[in-house]
Amino acid sequence: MLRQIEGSRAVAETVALCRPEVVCAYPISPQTHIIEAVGVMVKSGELAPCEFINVESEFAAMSVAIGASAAGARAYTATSSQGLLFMMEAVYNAAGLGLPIVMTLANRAIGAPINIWNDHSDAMAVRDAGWIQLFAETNQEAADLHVQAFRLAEELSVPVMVCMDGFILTHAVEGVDMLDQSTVDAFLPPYEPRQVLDPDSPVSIGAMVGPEAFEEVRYLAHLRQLDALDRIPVIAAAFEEATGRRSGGLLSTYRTDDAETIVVALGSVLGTIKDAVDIRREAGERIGVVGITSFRPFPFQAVRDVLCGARQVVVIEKAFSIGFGGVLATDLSLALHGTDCTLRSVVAGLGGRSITRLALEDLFATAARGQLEALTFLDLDHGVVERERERMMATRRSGPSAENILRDLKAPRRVGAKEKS
Amino acid sequence: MTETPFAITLDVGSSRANHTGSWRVERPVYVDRLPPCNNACPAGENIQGWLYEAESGNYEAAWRKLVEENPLPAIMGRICFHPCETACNRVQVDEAVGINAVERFLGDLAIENGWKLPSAGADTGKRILVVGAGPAGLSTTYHLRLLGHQVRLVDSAQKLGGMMRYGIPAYRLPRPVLDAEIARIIAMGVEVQLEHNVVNIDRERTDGGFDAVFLAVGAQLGHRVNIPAGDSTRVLDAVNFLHQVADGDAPMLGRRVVVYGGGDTALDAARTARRLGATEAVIVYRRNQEHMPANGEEFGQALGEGVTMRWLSTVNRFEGDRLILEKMRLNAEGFPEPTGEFEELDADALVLALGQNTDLSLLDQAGDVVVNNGVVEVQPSMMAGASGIFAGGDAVPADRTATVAIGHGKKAAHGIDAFVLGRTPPIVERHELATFERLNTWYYSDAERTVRPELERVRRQSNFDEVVGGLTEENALFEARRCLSCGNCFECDNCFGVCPDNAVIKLGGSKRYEFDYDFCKGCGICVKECPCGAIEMVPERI
Amino acid sequence: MFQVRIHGRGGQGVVTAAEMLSVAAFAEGRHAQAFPSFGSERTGAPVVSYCRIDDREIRTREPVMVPDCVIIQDVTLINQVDLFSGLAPDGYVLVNTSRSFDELGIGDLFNQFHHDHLLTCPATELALEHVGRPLPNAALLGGFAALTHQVTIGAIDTAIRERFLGVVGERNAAAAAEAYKIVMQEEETADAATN
Amino acid sequence: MTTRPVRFYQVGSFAVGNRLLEDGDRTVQSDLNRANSIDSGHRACQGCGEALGARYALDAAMRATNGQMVAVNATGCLEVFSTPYPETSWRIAWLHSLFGNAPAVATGVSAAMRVKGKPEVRVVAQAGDGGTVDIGFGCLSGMFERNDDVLFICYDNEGYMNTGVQRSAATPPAARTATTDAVGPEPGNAFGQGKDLPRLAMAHDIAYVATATVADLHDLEAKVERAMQFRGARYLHILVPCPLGWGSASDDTIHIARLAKETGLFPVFEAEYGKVTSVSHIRRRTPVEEYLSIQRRYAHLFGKKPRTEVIARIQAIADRNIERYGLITDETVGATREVTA
Repeated sequence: MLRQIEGSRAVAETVALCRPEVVCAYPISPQTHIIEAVGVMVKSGELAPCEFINVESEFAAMSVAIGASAAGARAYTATSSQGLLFMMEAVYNAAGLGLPIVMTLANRAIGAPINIWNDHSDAMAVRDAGWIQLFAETNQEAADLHVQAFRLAEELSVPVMVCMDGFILTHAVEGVDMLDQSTVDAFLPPYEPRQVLDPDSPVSIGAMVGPEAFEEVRYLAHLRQLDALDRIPVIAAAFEEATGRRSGGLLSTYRTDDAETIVVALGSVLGTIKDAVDIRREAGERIGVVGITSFRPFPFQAVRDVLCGARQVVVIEKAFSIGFGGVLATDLSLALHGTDCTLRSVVAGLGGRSITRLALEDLFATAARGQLEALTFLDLDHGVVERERERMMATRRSGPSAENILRDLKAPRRVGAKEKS
Repeated sequence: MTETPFAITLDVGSSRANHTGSWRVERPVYVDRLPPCNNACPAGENIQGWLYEAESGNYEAAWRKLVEENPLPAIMGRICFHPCETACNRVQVDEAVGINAVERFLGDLAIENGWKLPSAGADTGKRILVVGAGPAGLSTTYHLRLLGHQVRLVDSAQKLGGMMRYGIPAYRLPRPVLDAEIARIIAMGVEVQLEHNVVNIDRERTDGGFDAVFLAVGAQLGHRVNIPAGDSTRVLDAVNFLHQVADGDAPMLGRRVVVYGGGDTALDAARTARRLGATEAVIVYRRNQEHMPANGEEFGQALGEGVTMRWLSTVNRFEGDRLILEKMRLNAEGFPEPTGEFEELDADALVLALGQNTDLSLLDQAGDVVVNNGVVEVQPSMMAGASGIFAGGDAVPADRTATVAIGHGKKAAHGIDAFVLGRTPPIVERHELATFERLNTWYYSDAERTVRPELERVRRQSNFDEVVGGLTEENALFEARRCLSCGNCFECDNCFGVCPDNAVIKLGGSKRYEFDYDFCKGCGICVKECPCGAIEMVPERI
Repeated sequence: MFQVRIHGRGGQGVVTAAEMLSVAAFAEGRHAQAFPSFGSERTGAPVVSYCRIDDREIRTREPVMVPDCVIIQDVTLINQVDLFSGLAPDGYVLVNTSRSFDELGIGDLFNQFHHDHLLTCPATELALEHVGRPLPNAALLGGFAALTHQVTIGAIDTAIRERFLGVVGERNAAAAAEAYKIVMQEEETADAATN
Repeated sequence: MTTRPVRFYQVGSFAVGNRLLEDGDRTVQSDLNRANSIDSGHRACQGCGEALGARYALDAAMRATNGQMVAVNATGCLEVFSTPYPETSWRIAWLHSLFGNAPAVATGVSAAMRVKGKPEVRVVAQAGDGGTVDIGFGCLSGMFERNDDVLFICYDNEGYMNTGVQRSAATPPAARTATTDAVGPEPGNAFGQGKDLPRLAMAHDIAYVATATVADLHDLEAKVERAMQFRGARYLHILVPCPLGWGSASDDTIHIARLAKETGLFPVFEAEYGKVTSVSHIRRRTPVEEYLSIQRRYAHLFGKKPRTEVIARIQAIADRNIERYGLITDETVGATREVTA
């Protein structure tokens, strides 16, 4: 049923349809609305049987999920940003133990400086943890991906993280076609664990593995992720068959058929990019878009297949590896190795900075002219940066940059007034 | 669940493939050590062994284990001065185990239930003459019968029992008990000859065709000192006095009786005098209480019955109905020295209890028997000479107690057995002593306080009835369970429990334990935590 | 695409207003997207919410920078926030007040915008009257329907009753209905003045 | 004088077993068919108190739950020596996740059992002192506060032994560790305020908190059994001497644990809903020197010039415990009453 609904609410209700048995929650913006809504459903009895556990930290949240999953329960949690980093050790552990936990990551920047707004630094920080990471473009996809995530996770015994942009999606109210219980039940069989804590059939889970077998264990985890590259399209197809809706998959394409320039991005910014692309198309530019849905496992072949015909690939991403550059761009450069395709990396929208259609249009025009640099920071205020660098050179105790910049941003008025007088 | 994730998930118990026993440089081994009670028992009882049975409430089994060594438990449970209790390791924890009381309990229970001694052994055709039917003679008789030898038991008295009958008053040893335990031995098939004085042992032996002789004639003669007295009838000999009382022919003593001496016989005489109507019974002893050889327990009972003491005094002479005493003092070595000071004591009679002597005139013709200081010299096998004459009890150099005599009897029986069968006496190997230091006494429960006063109450009796009561079954069980089982595993499961490596195998059903050396790392906790010191560490052989 | 920006203070239901507006548009079969200004503003702080309404799928995720309508829930914001930033000259302004623009000291606005697109609505008074609490958001949506004709008052009524159940919904809907009437009258008056 | 039934079994109250007792009255450890939750072949040091304590506690829990039990283990010695691939010593359903999260993982298992309709399956979480009082404390406190149905057992060996004997918040004053070496003017661990986990647990008002040592098996097992009678969060703190970290003889493990209790340095008690309900009285009062002097971690106190003032401060800690918990009674051998005055 199509409903005008907040993204968080849509995800919460969809997660509830997946019949999670243990949900652990520790609040962090912008994930809060999701776990609040699930909590209400459990408390009211609408979602039963389910244990909703208010834990004391994200570390505990993931740990409770680990215990529950190992004991054979379908486990779910959600987090963001610092929360994900605080549970980092357990995030790796869940993957290492092969526990099919599903977690929503309401993407948010990582401090310091503390920043509650959206970017993808959090997801990128755990890309090597062994989780499958799926990115949602819209709230519709965010909701749908959760159903697919449980199935994928449980088929492969690998945890899955559904990434949705914090605030931009989680707090946006828009139309979402909500699934019904029978459809989800038909699509998602009950959880059949590969290993379980059972007093009547005891095993030891979580052994210490030394050099003699650790590499094999890790390689097996890698193979499972490669299996996921096969399973993700199959599951998306099954989902389409069950719901009539195309959601998920490894990646999505938009107007790429004859594109000379293809823009690649993750998550909700794809919508704004598509609007900008439409305008550039109207101006005669052959430009298209690829959205990466499955960031881990990374669909090298699928990406290569879709991009290899383009002359130029512009990667727009809301995170970067400090001292190196774009993270997604790095993966793509490997995927494009050996092709004639030029890769341009654009870092944008950090810490919630708006990525506007106008800025994108301008960016694409620059790209079309072949003037885009290898690494660009969209809408970067170079003046502010330069002035702060000068201050840092001038005095060792120049103070914290974040505060300096905020002061600097207000400064022009004062400067102007001074100049007037 | 058929396939679990590789390496991360493991099947239970797989660590047993890892034999940690290879870590060990020392290994624990189970041992049995000699408990101090057993070590101290003159009768050679396996006290810890029969207490072990009694602890479980297996009283008949306990009694049977007891009579393997000593056929007179009901008697000894009354009159033994229990050196076992002095040696008992529990003394260092709280109080000694009441071994003697439990022994009596078992003895009485046996009489009550009519338990019989084991049958005599298969007849060897050997004939043994036992002279004297006191504890040594009865003990020898019993053991000889067990070994299958024929025994003739002769005694000069009217009844069997020797000093147990004629020296120990009935209030300490009721005659039915004495009779019952003697009868049980005689019932094994013994030829008894009473009121028979053996004058010449060689002739007696030859005439009777005996293969060996055991002399257990005791020390029946009271040691006399010369006390100047106007009326010699006022001076009696304690041995005779007690014998007369035992025969029901008590002499008239008067109201004020003085007993001279500091031994058990002195106590017996004084206490008997009280029972015969003496209003005053005073014991005169030349030293002090500290040096008094008499049994402390009975001394206490005597005081309780109104017997009074005159320490550091010797009897100088009788003057009419006054006794003149000389006061003594102890020198640095603890020996009394005369002071030259005198005092008087009113007395109607003086009973001398100054020790006993043995009448060995029957040995005059036995040339190879050596008599020294009035007693017979014997070898470890109790043989007094090469001719097959054995001796024991008060007639040989040793403590003159019934328990010692019983021990002599057993030893002599085995000596005789070896002699008549032409064998070398077996050498009994003794285990290392289970000393207190080897115990871990933490584990033993503290004795509960309610029980002891109850014992005291039972012990409070008076007059000619038996003074000391027996234990109830509950109390006997309690006392038995106070045993520390020194040096001998009593299956407390400590080793089985405290092993961090599960390397002790419990065999169950009183079979004790074994070490699983595949896994024992040799930490030694089992040794340290064994309550009774029945495990020791030994270096691994290289 | 019609874009709305709502200004108010934390606790005044600014976000709910945008959400209800999107629901009203959705109820009429249109695409709508509502979202708050993202931040951690506390009660009383200036807050903004947005709503986009279109006949086709709305893909953009950028904030509303060129609104077609600005709803001002709290006039005390006038001198604190750039309330009319990006508003086109033919844009609509709906102000929650019982006073005139002149009284509020923003008479200049008439010169910048179509004056018949600038209306006031005593939404707080209406809310107090109908609901008993000074929450003007529902009433303002009634005024918005009258001012912009982007949604019908019926759809607003539906959205309000979906958000607030039972009596509360009824009373808010009544406030919206009255606001609708008042603004419609204002509009007629304004039209008359223009013509 | 009243007679009461003789209940005196030679070693009934202290030793592991007693052939004279009914099977049901013996300790779990005396049972031929005990669970042996942690089996032979593990790689713990000779005389390991933790291996022993774990078997004691878990076997008792196995009996109390009729075998329907799952154990969650924090990272640490116990985990490392019990489950090096490809061998596990555990005979029970067992899960190891991380160092600091055992309480939370146990919460998850417990929730799963409830939601799966298997409330009879009980959950025990276990950790060393580091995993309990330091890195695991956040999760532990959360588990307590939510009153999750978990028995959490801390095997306290007073330091990070797995990593080579470093200080934890449970390391006692003056003890030498690799990070509180016996050098400088104040050798060994500083005299801090202490982090008394049993009392912190009690402050959560959870149903059951108890302390125990490997020296008193009967007491330990009774506490596990008692703990299993409650639903909700429970905490059991077991002192497990570490021959390696404490520098004690491998055969002294139980002896030292006993001295810890008898000196008063380790009070043994139990509490329900935040109130102490019973204490194990000192049976033979012992000065702290006897406990300290047989451990090399305190060797610096007993050099050529004994550090009597430091020993006195440690004695003061023992005396404070004795007073706080009333550890001395009239039956205590060597008792002096002034401490309770």
